[in-house]
Amino acid sequence: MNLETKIEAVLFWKGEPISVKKLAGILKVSEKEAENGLLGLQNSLSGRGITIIRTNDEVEMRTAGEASSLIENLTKEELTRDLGKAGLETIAIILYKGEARRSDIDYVRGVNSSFIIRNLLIRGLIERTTDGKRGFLYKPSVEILSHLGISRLSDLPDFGKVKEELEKFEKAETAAQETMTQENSAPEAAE
Amino acid sequence: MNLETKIEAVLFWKGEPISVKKLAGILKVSEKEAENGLLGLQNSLSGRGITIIRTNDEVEMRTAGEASSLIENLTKEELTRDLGKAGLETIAIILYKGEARRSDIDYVRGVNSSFIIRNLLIRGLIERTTDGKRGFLYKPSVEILSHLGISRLSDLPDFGKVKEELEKFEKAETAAQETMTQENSAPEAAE
Amino acid sequence: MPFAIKHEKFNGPLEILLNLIEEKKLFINDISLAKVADDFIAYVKSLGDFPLSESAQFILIASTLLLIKSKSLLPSLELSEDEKGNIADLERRLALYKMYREQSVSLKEIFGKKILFARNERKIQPVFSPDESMTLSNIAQSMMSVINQLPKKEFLPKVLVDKVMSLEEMISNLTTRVANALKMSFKDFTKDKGEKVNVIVSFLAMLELVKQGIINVVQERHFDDILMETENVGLPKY
Repeated sequence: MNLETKIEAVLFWKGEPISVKKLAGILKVSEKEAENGLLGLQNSLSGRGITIIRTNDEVEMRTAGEASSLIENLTKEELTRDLGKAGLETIAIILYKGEARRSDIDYVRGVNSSFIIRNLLIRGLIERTTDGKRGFLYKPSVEILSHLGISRLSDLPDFGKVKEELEKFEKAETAAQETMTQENSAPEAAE
Repeated sequence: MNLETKIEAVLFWKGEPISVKKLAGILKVSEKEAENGLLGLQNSLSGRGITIIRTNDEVEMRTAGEASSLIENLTKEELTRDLGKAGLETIAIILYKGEARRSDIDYVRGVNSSFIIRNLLIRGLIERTTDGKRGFLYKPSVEILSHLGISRLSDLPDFGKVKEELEKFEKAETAAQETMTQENSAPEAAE
Repeated sequence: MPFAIKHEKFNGPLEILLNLIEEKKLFINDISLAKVADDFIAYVKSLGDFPLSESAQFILIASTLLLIKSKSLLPSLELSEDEKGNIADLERRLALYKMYREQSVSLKEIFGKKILFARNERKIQPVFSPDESMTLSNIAQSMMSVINQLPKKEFLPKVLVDKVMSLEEMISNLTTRVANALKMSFKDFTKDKGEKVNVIVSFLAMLELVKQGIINVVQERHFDDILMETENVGLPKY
């Protein structure tokens, strides 16, 4: 049984998101090998009834997008369809940045986002990890990708274009901060 | 999407045996066509990590036989891994509340708890009962109480104080909700 | 979720500013910001009561708009590097917010339309297997930490209050500077003298208005307004 097939078996059995690190551990291979196996499996599954969703660190097996209306008719689950404006904006920031702190989200939106973040966490649309002492980092979950009908972040609408613009913004911000620092280091000159 | 792929999606999603008759009904095809689709799918899956098992008139998707030792390890891993902070928090809430819905737990923890609840169920630390139409109620298992050496929930440390705090939080939430409703009922005034 | 509902209805300062600019079909720059400054401040004034922590954000942005407007009325007015930095930062934030807002509309279009479903729960046979952490004292400790992390009433962060207070000084300062610059350049207003003077006089009144808003925020800060997450208060970086 090759690695790709083993991954397929594990993901099917598991039925929930699993980190690539853990997957590698279970299969006793390196993370790099697991990544390659996943890529292979993703290829093999194209055009099939099941697919794989990947966030930056997790992976889960799901029904294919083409089957969505078929399964929707079978499921009795209540589906969330409404995110609201604040939720959509917050999700957009977390998705396109890949991960974000609350301060990043507040900065972009200009309002306190703590409650909308809490709401998205509870709904499982985002996840949080602690990152040293600086508080939480918020990340997209498998669930949000599945609700958008995409298998990976790079399938987001205008992904490349937005990423490019974000880089430009970051550069401009860094440049502005540097100007400030220079001024502060030579206060006499500024007076 | 062809019939074979549709069958694959349905069997994957279902995760338990389904009769060919029912499958045909879901896919709006004859039983004969469903049989043919199943044969096709069985062929496509040969050599893969998942397979189709037939028993009498029922059919089910499972991990391939070759993966059995791998799955055995997974099962063991699931029963032995650390439950972590999420596990402790969730069991604590269920214990102190006596019984709780998933939404209660999510709300108090501020994150989605579905995966950790499933894990606690597998580990026999909690039990699930249905409660009318509103979904599941989670309760501490008998084993966990004896493991902790308590005969009544009120033997939990600071039981009264915790109850009070939890009630205070829930009340504050309800009050906030009422205020919100009043505010929302007159949105024109705010414009 | 109650608070989400609240924030759904609540339009933040950047959003309002962006709406004003887009209504006038303008690009984001100092010229367009000077044009919408009056409308923005009028809007803030019309709002009256809203969460204090949010009104501080409004005041911060209103103050930057006042700087932009001063400069556009009196080109001779010298701005400090800090002030120029604030203006550039506001323009950047608006552009960034605009981009995300547009993207959020694209997301809305696909959200929930084509869901990729998880498989149903696998049948389980529970095996009682607690881990080592499952002790009475750990559970009690965990419960306490959950309770400590529940959203609580929280005062307006001191840093933000300080920032708003220093704005009061900035506005007073700006009032003097504008009044002086007006005297200095009075002779330049050969054409439309009366009209221009009127514009500036009403601008001075607007400065006073924002100053009053600042004072209100500072005075009322002891009233807690909304429940906030206790996560170390992520201050927007201005």
